[in-house]
Amino acid sequence: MNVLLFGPELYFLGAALIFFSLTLKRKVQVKADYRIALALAAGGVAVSVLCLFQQGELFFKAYKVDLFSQIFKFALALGFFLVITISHNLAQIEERYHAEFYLFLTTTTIGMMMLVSAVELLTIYVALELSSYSLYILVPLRRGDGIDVEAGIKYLFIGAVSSGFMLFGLSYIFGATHSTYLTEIMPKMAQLVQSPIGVLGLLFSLAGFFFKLSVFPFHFWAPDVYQGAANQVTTFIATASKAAAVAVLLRLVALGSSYGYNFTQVLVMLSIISMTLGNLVAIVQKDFKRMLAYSSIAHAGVFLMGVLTIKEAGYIGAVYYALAYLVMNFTVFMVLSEVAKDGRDLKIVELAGLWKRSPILGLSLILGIFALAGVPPSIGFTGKLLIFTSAMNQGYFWLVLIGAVNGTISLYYYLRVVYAAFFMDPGDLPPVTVSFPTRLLNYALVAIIIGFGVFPDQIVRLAQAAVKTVL
Amino acid sequence: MGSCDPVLLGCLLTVFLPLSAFALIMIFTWRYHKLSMAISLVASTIPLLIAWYFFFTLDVKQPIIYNFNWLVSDQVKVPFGFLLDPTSVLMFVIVATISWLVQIYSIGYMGGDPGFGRYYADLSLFALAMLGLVISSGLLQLYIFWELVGLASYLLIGFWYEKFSASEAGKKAFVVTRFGDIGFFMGLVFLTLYFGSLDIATVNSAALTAKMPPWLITTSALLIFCGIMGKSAQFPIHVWLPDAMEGPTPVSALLHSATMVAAGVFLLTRLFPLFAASATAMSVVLVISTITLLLSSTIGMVATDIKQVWAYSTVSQLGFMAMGLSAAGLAAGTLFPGYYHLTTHAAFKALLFLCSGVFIHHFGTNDFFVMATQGGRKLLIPMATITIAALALAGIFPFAGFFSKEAILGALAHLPNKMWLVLGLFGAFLTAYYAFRVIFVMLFPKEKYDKYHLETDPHAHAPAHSHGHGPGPGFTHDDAHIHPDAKPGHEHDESGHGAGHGHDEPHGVPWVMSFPLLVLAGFTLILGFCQGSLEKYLLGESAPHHIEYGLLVSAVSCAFGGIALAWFDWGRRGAKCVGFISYVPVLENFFIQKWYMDHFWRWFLNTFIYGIFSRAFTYNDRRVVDGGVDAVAFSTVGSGRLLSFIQTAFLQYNLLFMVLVLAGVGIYLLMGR
Amino acid sequence: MNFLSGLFTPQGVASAAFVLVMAITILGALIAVAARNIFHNVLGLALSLMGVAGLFLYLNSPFVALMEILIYVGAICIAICFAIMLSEPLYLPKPPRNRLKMLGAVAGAGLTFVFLCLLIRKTQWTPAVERSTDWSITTLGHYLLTNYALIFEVISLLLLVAMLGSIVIARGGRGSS
Amino acid sequence: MTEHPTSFPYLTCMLLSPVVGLTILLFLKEEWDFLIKAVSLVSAGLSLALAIFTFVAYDKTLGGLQFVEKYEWVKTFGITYFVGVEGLNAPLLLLTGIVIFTGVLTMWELKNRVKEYFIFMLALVTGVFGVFMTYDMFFFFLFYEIAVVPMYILILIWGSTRKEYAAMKLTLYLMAGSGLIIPGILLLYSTSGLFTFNMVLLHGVKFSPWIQKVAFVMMFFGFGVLAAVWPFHTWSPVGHVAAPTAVSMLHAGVLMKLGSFAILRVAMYLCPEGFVYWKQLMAFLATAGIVYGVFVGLAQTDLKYVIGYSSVSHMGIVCLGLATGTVDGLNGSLFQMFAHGIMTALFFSAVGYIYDRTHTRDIHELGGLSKIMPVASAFFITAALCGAGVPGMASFWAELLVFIAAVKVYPVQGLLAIAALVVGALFALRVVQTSFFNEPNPKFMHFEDVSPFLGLPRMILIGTLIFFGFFPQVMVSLIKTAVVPFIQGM
Amino acid sequence: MLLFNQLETYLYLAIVLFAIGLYGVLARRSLIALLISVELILNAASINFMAFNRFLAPHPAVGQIITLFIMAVAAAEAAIALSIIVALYRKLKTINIEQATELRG
Repeated sequence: MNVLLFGPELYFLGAALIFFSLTLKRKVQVKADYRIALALAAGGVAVSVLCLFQQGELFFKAYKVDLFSQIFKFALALGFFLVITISHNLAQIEERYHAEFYLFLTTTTIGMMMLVSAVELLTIYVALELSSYSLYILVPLRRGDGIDVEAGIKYLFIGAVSSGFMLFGLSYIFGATHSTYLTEIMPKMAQLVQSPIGVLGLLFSLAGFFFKLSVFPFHFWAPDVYQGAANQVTTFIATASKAAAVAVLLRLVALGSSYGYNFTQVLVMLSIISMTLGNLVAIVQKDFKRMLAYSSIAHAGVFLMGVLTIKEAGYIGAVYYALAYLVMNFTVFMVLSEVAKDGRDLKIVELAGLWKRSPILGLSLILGIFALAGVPPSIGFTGKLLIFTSAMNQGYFWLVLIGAVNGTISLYYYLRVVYAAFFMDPGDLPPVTVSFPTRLLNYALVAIIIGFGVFPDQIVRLAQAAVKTVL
Repeated sequence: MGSCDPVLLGCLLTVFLPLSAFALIMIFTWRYHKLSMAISLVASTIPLLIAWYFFFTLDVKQPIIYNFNWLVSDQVKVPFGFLLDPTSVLMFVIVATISWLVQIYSIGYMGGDPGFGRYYADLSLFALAMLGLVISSGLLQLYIFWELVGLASYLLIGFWYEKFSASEAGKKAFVVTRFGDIGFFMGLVFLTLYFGSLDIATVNSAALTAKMPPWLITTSALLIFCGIMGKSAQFPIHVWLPDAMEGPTPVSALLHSATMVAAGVFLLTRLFPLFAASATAMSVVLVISTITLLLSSTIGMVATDIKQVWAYSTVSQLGFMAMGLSAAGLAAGTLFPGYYHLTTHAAFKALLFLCSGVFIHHFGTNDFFVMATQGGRKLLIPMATITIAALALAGIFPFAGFFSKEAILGALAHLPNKMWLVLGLFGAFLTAYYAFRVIFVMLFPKEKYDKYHLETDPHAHAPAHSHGHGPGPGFTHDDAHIHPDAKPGHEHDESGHGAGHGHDEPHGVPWVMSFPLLVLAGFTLILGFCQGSLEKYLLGESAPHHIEYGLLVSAVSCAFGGIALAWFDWGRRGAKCVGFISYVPVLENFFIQKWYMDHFWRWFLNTFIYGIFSRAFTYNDRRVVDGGVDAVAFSTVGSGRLLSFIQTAFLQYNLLFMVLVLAGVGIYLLMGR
Repeated sequence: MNFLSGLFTPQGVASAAFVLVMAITILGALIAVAARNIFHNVLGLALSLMGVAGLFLYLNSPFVALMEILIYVGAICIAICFAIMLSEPLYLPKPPRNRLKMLGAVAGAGLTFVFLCLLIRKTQWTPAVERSTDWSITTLGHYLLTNYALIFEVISLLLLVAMLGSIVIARGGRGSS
Repeated sequence: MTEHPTSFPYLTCMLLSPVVGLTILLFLKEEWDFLIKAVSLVSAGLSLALAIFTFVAYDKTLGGLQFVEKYEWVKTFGITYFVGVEGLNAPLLLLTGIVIFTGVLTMWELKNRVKEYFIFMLALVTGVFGVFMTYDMFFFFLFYEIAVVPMYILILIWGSTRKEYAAMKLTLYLMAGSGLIIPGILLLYSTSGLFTFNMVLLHGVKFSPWIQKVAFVMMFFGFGVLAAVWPFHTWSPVGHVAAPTAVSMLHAGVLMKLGSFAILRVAMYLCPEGFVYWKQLMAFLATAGIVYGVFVGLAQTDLKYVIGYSSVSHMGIVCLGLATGTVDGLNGSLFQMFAHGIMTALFFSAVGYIYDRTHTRDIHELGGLSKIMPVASAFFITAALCGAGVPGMASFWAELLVFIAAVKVYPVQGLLAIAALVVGALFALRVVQTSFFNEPNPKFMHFEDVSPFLGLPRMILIGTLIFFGFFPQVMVSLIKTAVVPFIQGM
Repeated sequence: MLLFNQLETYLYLAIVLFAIGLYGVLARRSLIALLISVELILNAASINFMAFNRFLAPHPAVGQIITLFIMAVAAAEAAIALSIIVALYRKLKTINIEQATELRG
């Protein structure tokens, strides 16, 4: 067996082991832990890049390594790395928990990596739970007066009910197709066109991933958790975790390709409601993270729009947008965590005068925000347009129209952020000092956001090659 | 058409010299008064020479036409060209001469004005526009220069822009003439639709007009007449012309007597064949021009501002010309009478204004009663020349006006309905009366005039007031606070600017000012005897000329009757110095209020344009359109706030929502099966 | 008579026992959610899970039934009991029930119930064409270590995470007293 | 359409010049004031030079698309980088070049956050250039949005008078327009069967009438928002009032043309049947805008509001020209885009100068400015006269063409539009009279007139207006090379 | 046909259990009761798997293994949930979910 096939997972398992040993140390050494974590995370990215073009099947075909999964593993490793980069000010997590923080972040990454490669229902379920439980633990790790545990408990119970529904759905799929392997399920699902069990089983099975992606009506956790969790944790939930969810959705929704409208109409409705609800409610938010949570709900709708086409173009769009979303959302969160160095919940107005307090962060923020809003030249714009294009190709005129109108609505609250950062008087808010590495990171992110937005071809081709194995 | 064709070169120089002068002065030299003046003078002298050269040496029996492409779109083609035929060359001469004289005159009149350079730039612009208009070969080109004339007039009337009444008058002139021009333009568009080209020769060709549907001819002719009405100040949009006297007096002489207002009549002459093809159009022209004639004559009778008198006189004479032309059109006559009157009028009316200018310059007032009491008659040359001009205006032999009026009355006499003739004669009578009212007052000043004429009535005194500060039906909102500190009468004080040194140097009339007077007086004397040759020049042959003695007698008697009445009222020793009209106070007041035309327009503007449309649209814009947009925005935010209540703090409500949606979706999907 | 005689055949006994198991399951579940005393709830859960274990017996899987009892009744319920004791005192007065919420809950659960019933009604279940009859635990173990080896490892990681997480969250990790 | 490739990427250079400029600016220090402005000026000047070059070097006898550059961009989605010049966009590229160049000069006195200002301004200009030169719908839309969004920040930071409201309103309004444009564009893309964004290729596709109608109306309203088509114009006066001088110049001068150009370039070009179906509505809205703009402008007391509404009216003329669907109308319309662009730029730059000194734009509070700053006033008055349709200025010709064409096709609307000219004149002169004539306000007596350096940009604008006023054929003959095939293609 | 030999019996029973669990999740206040209800839901799914395994699946080991894993997952879930509940109790002095209402809107 080629070790590289399982490379990223093994690497992160090893990393988890190291972090575990760190948790056992009696003495708390924050700086040292951080350096180790950073090195390990960078190594993770390297390994995932190294394994990018691996192909093969493992564990009796329960585990498929292909370009699709490897791209997402790279995204996850990248997301992990990025989150670690902003973890140098983990102020809201007690210092004695830092090693645990890294550990659980690693385990959730492992879970997600397995999730994107898993092609067997039980594997998917367990991997999902692995990634979720680590996050359930990470959320209430925050120092706080109770909103962290409140968020944690809400997250957990909504997750539990969602996965209950999902498990029920999976059981029906198992019953109807007699198999837990996607490759075997796929042809049998096509035979179930006449029976409601196929569509409904599948829809219920998607619940767990809708929950992860915070699609309506599984979105209720998002605002609370985004606000309640430590900034770094929120960042991870908002970036890497979404990418993993999109990946699994792409795999699972492909099962419904033969159901046509019957199946997709539900997704269309969920997409529309997610977008609209997310955008409308985001308008009235005052807490930055909470606003971003609603923005993520709206974005879930956009992802869903690409997914529900169940066609190559849409899948390419979704993959592209997932990668794009990871970068642009991270950019915004990075700014957030840099500004809120003490890890507090940032109100939007606290961004006031950011251009003056730190021009580089201001630049990153405005680009990240505009990318989220789908304003060119940015990956956000290109990705969104690719998704819209594919949806329109499938004839979802109204969906695209509503999506486009939603883009306008979303601009309203995004612009409020820009307004705060670029116009409002900083008052007595202190300047934000940015360390040199962070500065570099900023430049890199800016370059990525613009560069791949204007020159998307490489990514699109990669995505195209990747989704071939999924459909 | 070689590039070195002297005629073409002449035409081009005519247009481009003033243009370059304007540009040069405006961009570079406007701060240097003398230099600007020199440039402008050079740029107007050369066209003058060219004009006279053409007039005497060029054989234009066959029209000389030059055409270049100015703009070639698809179906719209605007050529830039020159059409030299008798009609245009004669007008060319008139315009070039008068504008040259006025430029000379202005050296004296405007000397020392802070805007001297700009003044000459504007004059050059005007010369450009007017000359271009006169010799243009196509109607669209003509329209372009026509508009430029309007622009130049706007700039010149509002020359003393810091004076509210002047800037207001400029605006009024521009907008009112624009009002007519719109009609003109629409008419042109209609013609284009039919002809495809707006070449004057094409439009005037009888063969083509014969094939045109009559309604189209009538419509387009009438629409074009709108433009003429605007520019030639015909009723009911003549209101701008008297106000235009706010400009410097040479400008009044140039624009509002001799050239610009004549442009309208010139256009009528230019398109005479087209107009002649529609009897309806010509009848309308006749009616309008007659009304104009009577209206302005009656107002002229009661005006106390010397320029006002001549302004209304101009309006009435323009009406007279239009009458002549339309009568000729209706009775298969020629365009000669009207055009001839245009020519002579240009000379004597310019003279009148320039003379008045001397007085105004000297005494610093516009009120001829004041001038008279201050010894106006002591200025010999102006007094003599103004009398000559007034005689010509009244139509007394042997001055130019006599002959041209005769010709027009002759044309009117050819109409089947003699009413027009009678009205024309009545107009001549009134003309003589009001002209000599001024002359007698000036010549035989009384110790003291009825205060009524001097102070009590601001309307007669300062026309611009009537809408600026008069008790009009309503102020416009912007008028109301433009000049909160403006004192009535203050703006009227032209002397403060134009004749700034008038009081300081009470010397005689400088030669630059008297020279043009003498030249024009000479023309006034000569032109009458050129009737035959001019007619020959214009029409190719001199029509057999019957002298209708009955008409001659009645005309002359009307003129003398008018003069006599004026003598009785104003001139004779012991005259009451009250116009005969004041025996009918109602009528007098009506005339003093200028037939309430200004009131009407002001009311119209305030009520409809500002009051109804502008206000309604603005309200609509703020409330309905913009309000709608804002409402959409607010309702979006509002719905966001409403929707945010779904996210309750209670976990179980959220879960319930989720479960209900899921079950609902499930049941919905099952229903279909 | 028929009924009685039917009852005493082996199938009859089995059926009766099955009904009993079902009843226990549902009754236990009801107690688990409806009783106001939290300990009763736990006991109800245990009862219900016993019932489920019984069902698993009927479903040919004594091994899983055993596991059910071991893990659920033996581990989870005990853990819950500990948690109860660690948290809210039982003697505190209970606030009145929120009727609206109950109503909503009934509606939600009811609708889901109706919908799932409809779904089952409308579905034709078809057995696999070839069905193995190998129910031995050996095979099960074999599967666990071959086909499901990955998950077997992952679940251990999951449990590790859960343990560590519980310790960190509930107790306070390193350095706490 | 014949395409003539180029040996040297002129257009890309034109496009990249501001991009390079802004990238350099990013690394300059905020304190290096002069350097920042100089870099901006150079990059703008380079663009202008290239724009002039393409304008002059365009071979009218050859016709078609020239200076074409075409690269596969994203093959999977049929996106091509496809730029070229033809008669339709050459004037607008020139316009953009002139306005940005003069815009940079106009803002030479800027003190506040200079670096950022020029960065955003150059970003905006990149978008504008891009829209005008690209023939790929993806890039078209991309550049379109790039051109729109920086406005928000430009207004927000350097604006005045209710700027937060205005900036938000403008951006959201325009983005709402985009919300209609995207589905419209994508509808054409997906129903073409070609799966390409290349407009020239899509032009060859015969879309079903239903698709054309839907796509056209969506794009018309979507782009129409930017072109301030009545009744979607309310953002424009508010936005213009709030925006800083050079931004108003760019926005009213160039950005609004983006909308009308896009209606022509995308909507009419790709959906001729849709155009035929909706053109009555277009003509109606255009006329409504013309009439409405002047009447509302008549009641305004803020100089910029006045200009804003005059823009509404003038853009109505543009739209009316488009609605005629005739060669004359389109010629006039494109010419009007150019002329109005220059004219409004002049307007705003004149007002900007005055406002920078007096800090008021209330026409009653001003007054007699001609006495105080004759040159600055002359700039405004020239623009006002141009707006009133005085001959000798470029816009006269444009309006002439549009009106003649309009009366042919829509007699009633055409005549109404012509009639509105009277009010237009009244409206322009009213402002001129109130704020520039009469007695000067003593408060402002001490202000200096425009210095020759600051006068330069305004003189360039006036020069352009007058040059094309005297030689309209230079422009029309170029436009015509594209319009004639365009109309035939419909 | 015998009751216990019918697939539907088990399926309906699972649904009943699921609905009861759902009711518990939606109606109870105590977080521990919520956890208990979630366990019921998971068990309902287990019953489904086992039933399908018994009546339909090609290989009888699969369903059993799934059920085993569900148990493990449930145990892990219970552990985490309980620990968070305890932490919640520490911070809020209650395990009544209706009193954890800081986050809203």
